[in-house]
Amino acid sequence: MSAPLLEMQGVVKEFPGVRALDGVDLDVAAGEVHCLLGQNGAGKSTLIKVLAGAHQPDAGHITWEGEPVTLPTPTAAMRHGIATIYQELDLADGLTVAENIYLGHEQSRLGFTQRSRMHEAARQLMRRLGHPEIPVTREVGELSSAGKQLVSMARALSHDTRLIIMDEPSAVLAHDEVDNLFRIIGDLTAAGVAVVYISHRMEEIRRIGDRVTVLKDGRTVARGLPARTTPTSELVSLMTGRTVEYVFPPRPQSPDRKERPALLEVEGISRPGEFHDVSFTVGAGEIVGLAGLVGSGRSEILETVYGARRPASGHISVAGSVLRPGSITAAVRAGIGLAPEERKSQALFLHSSIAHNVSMSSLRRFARAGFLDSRSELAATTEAVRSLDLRPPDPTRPVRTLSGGNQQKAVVARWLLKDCRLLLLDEPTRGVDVGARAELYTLIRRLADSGVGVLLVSSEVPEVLGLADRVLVLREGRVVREAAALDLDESKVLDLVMEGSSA
Amino acid sequence: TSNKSDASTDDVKGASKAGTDNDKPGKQVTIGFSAPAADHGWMAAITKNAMAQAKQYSDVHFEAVEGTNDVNAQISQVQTLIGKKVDVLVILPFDGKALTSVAQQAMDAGIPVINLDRVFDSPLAYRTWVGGDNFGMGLNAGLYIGKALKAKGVSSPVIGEIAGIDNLELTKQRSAGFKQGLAKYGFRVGIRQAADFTADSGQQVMSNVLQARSHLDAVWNHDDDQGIGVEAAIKQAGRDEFFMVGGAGSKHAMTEIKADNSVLKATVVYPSNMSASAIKLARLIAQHKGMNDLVGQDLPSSLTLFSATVTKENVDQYLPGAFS
Amino acid sequence: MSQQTSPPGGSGPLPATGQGSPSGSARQTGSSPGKGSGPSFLGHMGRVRNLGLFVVLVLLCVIGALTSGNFATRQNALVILSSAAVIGVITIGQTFVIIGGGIDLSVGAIVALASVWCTTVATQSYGLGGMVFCALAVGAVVGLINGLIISYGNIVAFIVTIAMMASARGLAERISDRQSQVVTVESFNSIASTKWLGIPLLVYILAVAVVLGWVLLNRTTFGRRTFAIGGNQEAARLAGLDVRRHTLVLYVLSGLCCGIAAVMLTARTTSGASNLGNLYELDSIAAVIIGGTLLTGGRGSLIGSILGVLVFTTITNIFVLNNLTTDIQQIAKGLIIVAAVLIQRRGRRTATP
Amino acid sequence: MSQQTSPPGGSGPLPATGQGSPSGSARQTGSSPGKGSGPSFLGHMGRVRNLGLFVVLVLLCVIGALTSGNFATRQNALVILSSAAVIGVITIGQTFVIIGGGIDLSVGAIVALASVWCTTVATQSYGLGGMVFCALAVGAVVGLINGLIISYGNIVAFIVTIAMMASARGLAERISDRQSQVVTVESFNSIASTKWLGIPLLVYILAVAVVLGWVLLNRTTFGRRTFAIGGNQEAARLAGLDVRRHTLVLYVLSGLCCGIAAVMLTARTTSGASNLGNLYELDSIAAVIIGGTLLTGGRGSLIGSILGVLVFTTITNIFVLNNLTTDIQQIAKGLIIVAAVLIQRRGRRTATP
Ligand SMILES: Nc1ncnc2c1ncn2[C@@H]1O[C@H](COP(=O)(O)OP(=O)(O)OP(=O)(O)O)[C@@H](O)[C@H]1O
Ligand SMILES: Nc1ncnc2c1ncn2[C@@H]1O[C@H](COP(=O)(O)OP(=O)(O)OP(=O)(O)O)[C@@H](O)[C@H]1O
Ligand SMILES: [Mg+2]
Ligand SMILES: [Mg+2]
Repeated sequence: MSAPLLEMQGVVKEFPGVRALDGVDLDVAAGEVHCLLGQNGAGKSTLIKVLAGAHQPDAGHITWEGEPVTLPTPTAAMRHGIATIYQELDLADGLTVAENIYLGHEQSRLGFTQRSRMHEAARQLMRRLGHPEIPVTREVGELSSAGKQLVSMARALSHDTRLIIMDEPSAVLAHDEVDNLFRIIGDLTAAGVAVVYISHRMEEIRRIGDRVTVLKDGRTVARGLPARTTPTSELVSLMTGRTVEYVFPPRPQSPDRKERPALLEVEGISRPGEFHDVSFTVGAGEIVGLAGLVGSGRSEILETVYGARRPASGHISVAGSVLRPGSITAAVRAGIGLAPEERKSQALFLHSSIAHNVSMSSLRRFARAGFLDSRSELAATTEAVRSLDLRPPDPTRPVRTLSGGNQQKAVVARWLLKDCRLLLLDEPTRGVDVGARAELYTLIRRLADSGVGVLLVSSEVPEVLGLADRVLVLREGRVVREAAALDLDESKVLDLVMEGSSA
Repeated sequence: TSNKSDASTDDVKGASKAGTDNDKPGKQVTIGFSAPAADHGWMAAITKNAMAQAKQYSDVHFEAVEGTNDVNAQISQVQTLIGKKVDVLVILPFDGKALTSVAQQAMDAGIPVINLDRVFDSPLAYRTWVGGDNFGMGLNAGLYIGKALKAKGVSSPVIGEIAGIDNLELTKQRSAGFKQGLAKYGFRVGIRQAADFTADSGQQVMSNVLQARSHLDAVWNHDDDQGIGVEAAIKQAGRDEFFMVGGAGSKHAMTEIKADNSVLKATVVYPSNMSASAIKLARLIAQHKGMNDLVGQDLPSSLTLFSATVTKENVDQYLPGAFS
Repeated sequence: MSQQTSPPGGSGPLPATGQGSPSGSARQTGSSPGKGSGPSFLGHMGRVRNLGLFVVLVLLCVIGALTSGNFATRQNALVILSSAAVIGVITIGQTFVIIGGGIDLSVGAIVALASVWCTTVATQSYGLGGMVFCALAVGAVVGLINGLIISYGNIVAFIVTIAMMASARGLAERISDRQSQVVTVESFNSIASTKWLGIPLLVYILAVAVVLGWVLLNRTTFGRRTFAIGGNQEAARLAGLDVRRHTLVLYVLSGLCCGIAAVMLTARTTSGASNLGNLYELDSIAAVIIGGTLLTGGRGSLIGSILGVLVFTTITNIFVLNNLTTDIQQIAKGLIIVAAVLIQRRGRRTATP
Repeated sequence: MSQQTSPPGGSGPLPATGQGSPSGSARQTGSSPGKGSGPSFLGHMGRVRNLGLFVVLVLLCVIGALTSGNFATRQNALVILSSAAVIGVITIGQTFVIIGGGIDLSVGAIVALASVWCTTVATQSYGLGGMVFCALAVGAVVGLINGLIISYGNIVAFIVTIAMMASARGLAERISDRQSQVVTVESFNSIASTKWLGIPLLVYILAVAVVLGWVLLNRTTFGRRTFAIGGNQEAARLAGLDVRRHTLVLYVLSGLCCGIAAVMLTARTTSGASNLGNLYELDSIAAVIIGGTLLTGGRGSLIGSILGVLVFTTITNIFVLNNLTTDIQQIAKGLIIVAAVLIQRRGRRTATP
């Protein structure tokens, strides 16, 4: 590797109250996949935003192809050939796929958009990304988060780039989509483009990474480690400053589980176009996992159980009594809680503090005659925030200043705080770092042990298999297999999930 | 002049009773009527009096359009009436100059226009003008206040003026008249603030004015509707060292003048029954009749109604014609 | 994976709920304008998004024709259109501003100021050209000031334009000394009286403005960027757009529309006055919102706004033709507005397959 | 990392830029309410968020005292406060509605309707109690209708309340026959003239309303939910809140505030009329926005709104004391508003270390 394409030295970025970057060094060579590792809130997203020209650093130097540069605006970064896929999907919902891809560098003549040219080019990009079926004239607001991620990716590819930054692109992708992503990354690096890749999934880093830089508390603690050979334990202890065992908590071996009455009974529910004739049960103290591809209808099933969607047929009962369909109030009264999939749009009150976000579903607990006891509220939320290792652990901070993973923790904390009988978790670990993930698994298991039923959706098959007692495999909205987690393994699940769809 | 007899023979609504043979049923006519939004007592009385007068005639079909304070909308409405081919139009324009061209269109289309109150800019735009005298109203208020203060022997009085909506031309004319009336006695306005013809704004403005001048000798309030609020503010502040003159001539104001237990001592009338007269004239014009109280075949081309000063002495004469 | 069930129109679980409309279910408000990328001009009118409003307008016309013999005349249609012309042009600018995430409460005051300024004795001495130029320049400059304070001074649009509403009207009063200023330049007044092929010039002006506005909004990078900025300002910034400059231009555009409207209104009234354009801000915003544009920006339709203007103008026209009293008109107006939105939404739903 | 500089009141850089304020950079407007879960009542006033507005108010008072000898009197202060009382009470309701993500354009019309209804001859025959009850009931019922259409009919608040604005005023005109209805019940009128300890009853009413409103907003689950619903309606729904019912209650609350304001205004003007409360919708919304509440909801401050009302009332008072002409008043008002926001923001920034 000769002179690096990019070199950053001593980069400092301070936000009011937080020093997000405190002297970061990074060097990236052309044609490599350079992974950034770090706990939630370590400063990864901030670093790449500096690199993308979205934030201005308070100190430090950036060298691009041997020349010192400043990146005062996103446009400046793009001019140098730096393209970015941001962690928070930053797209304009009202525009079409093609318009989003070319926003800011539209194909135009004299200010008039050349729509057919743009559509053709966008179509080619979507084809290159392996998704020719997504219509480029569709409004982005109608796409799923996976679809939006693809559009972000297409946008990055639409620039003539030397360096592409990807901030947790795989978080919203399912297994097969990740393979697709890696294929594209391979194509890019083969063409000499450098990729900065951020992910909390170790196995991904092993698969595609060339070198790894580890951030901790806004500082570079290790740079340029070989990605394939550095032991996981070393990476993890660099990140967290301790050793974390990336293992799942043991399942209690209670044979009487079968005899316990089912807490949740779902019988033959359908919603045309989403899922068909789905039946299952969740027992008290049981964790049931839902595995399937993106779009297989898992989120929809969860939302239907929660009453956010009304099933076209079938019924749902909790502890023997049938729930009024399509009524969240009824579901909540029956003791169901849902941690939704999209944190920013479905879960967070960005203007409010962490504490207010966390306590939102259990306000009654902290209120007497409608008046809030903010002291007990603060105490309880502080406790919840600690238990998930949310950083910074100050519950009075506005939630919008948190890093992506920490925001996710706040969402999950809300439901841990509430006394539910049945907890529906949709991708609870999305974007959560390795250390915190282990904590979260332990907490979920502890909840189950205390008698709470858990219905878990995750796109990471090992997670479903490791944490759940029983697993339902979904394909195109139908349950294709139901089995104890111990009777399945990853490849079996993947076969089931893909069967008939990837022929 | 005719308005004098009007004032004495009018019934409560201000509509003139049938009396002469002109009032005998004649050719069926449609009278179109357009006025600003009736968002205020005087303006409401205008519309109501017109309607009441029209009801007196079996041969009149009365078409009133939505009152509006948007000249663009009023133009469209007049155009709509022209399109409906009414026989005669009575228009009280929100702004006389702005409505001139559409009135002229009507005249050109052969529809005679009676211009009520706010005057059009061109004589080509109307057949007859009937209206009050804004300048005269201010003048009379000024003269009354000047005279009263002179009589009291006040040398350099503090005189307040609570005007109406300040971007209306009539407000400007009233203020000009007031200034001139006071000037005759060598006085001038000490504080002038504008309200917007509502009791609400009158109260608001007056309570602040009372703070601005810890002593006042006289106040002229342009409008009796906003005057309700002005008086409320005076009472709430517990001030009574001055006297007040109202404007327009509402029934409420006249009752107070008669009772003589508040600061309100007089009001200068701006007759709201002018619309009844206008309807009467409109009908005659449409039926090609003359006015039998006058000598000659044709109706006059303009009729300026007098702004009388109503005091305790003559209030009984005006009370029946006042608007409420 | 690529053959996955991806039902058309299956929208994500996330609603772009309109401000203040608590949609219980996830897919009610802010529904998508259906398929198809940029809409085509005519196709657009009858299609999904505006179909409902179109139905409302047709219903109103039926009511008008049934209740009054004078409604369904060519003459009356032209009255409705000319009356809609002034507020229509203003609404075009307002639509751009609102789609771009802002709001302009100063439109009525700008109309008044431009009208007063272009009818001063001094300006009138320059004749037609001078007056028109003056009105447009005043509109654009006031819009520029709005835009500068909003985008570079970084103050919320609501406050800036409400402040401008007061200041511009005050200035208009000061310049005109509160008198209506009669236009003596006949060529200027003829802007309102000229007809071509029996159709008033004002209607042509509206038509041209609508077509230009539509092309600008839907066929140029400027227009598409307006949607982006209103929909997700941060995303627009990260995409390299100059959000500030763009916002600035939006307010200039709105000011310019007000300048044009001032010319039309002044010619129509043959005079300039400081009380012109009263409450036009509410009228234009109401038309934009009823036309389906989100008050929070990012989504909207110019044709919808114009249909909104026509709905309001037609309602008033029907009232006049039927000789209703003012109070009844007001009460009915409120009811009709709510009914219109309900019908409109029905139309939108059924139009979505 | 935990020993990091984490000054109290450290606000986030992310601005929830108000609607339409295109912040090019990410860290300009709208800082956070600082530390402490719920703000304390008095502490709140002088702190971070409202400090700027407080400074503006003080500056205005200094200007008032310098330009007019009559300004700095106890008497005048009470006049300012009584003037602020009516619009202040309305603004409390408006603040709740806007924080909850809505808007209420019908407040002025509700005041008019309630005032007219409670001063009909029939109602007056029931005396003080009957009149007050009638005003409050009318306000609450109109608010209920607004709320029902908005939350269950699912129509955007802007349209529903603008429709209500027309209908309610039309109804008020119909009931009153457009005449001012003088109040003959002396005990009712004395609501405006009564003083305790030299302070008008109206001022006490405002004070009580502010304290109750503040507690409701900042110390109860209801208030907390209001912020949540305004901040992210979908998230609130998924968090298990009954968004519709809550929204409904917000509009009832606003209507009720209008009813109270109607009682105060009617007593103050000793009459009910259909033109009362003209443009109160714009005044109250402007006060709310200048007080730092986001027009898009989710964040705001009741104390800020009240300071906003006081700023506007004080400006008017100073104008009158100095006997400025209307046009100058208007021009100056616009400039002062913009200046106030700039000062306010400075205050906010410096308060953030
Ligand atoms: N706009 C902001 N205002 C204040 N603090 C911020 C802001 N953005 C980030 N921070 C803080 O900076 C730190 C670094 O955040 P960053 O988003 O870079 O973390 P990250 O490494 O990307 O974490 P994750 O893996 O969770 O995405 C965090 O402590 C976060 O709270
Ligand atoms: N790759 C894709 N591109 C575009 N649209 C997709 C894609 N995958 C799914 N969709 C659409 O999005 C809708 C919802 O997808 P969603 O992600 O919510 O499904 P899911 O099974 O709940 O996935 P997950 O559990 O990962 O959230 C599907 O009905 C489908 O129409
Ligand atoms: Mg991050
Ligand atoms: Mg999903």
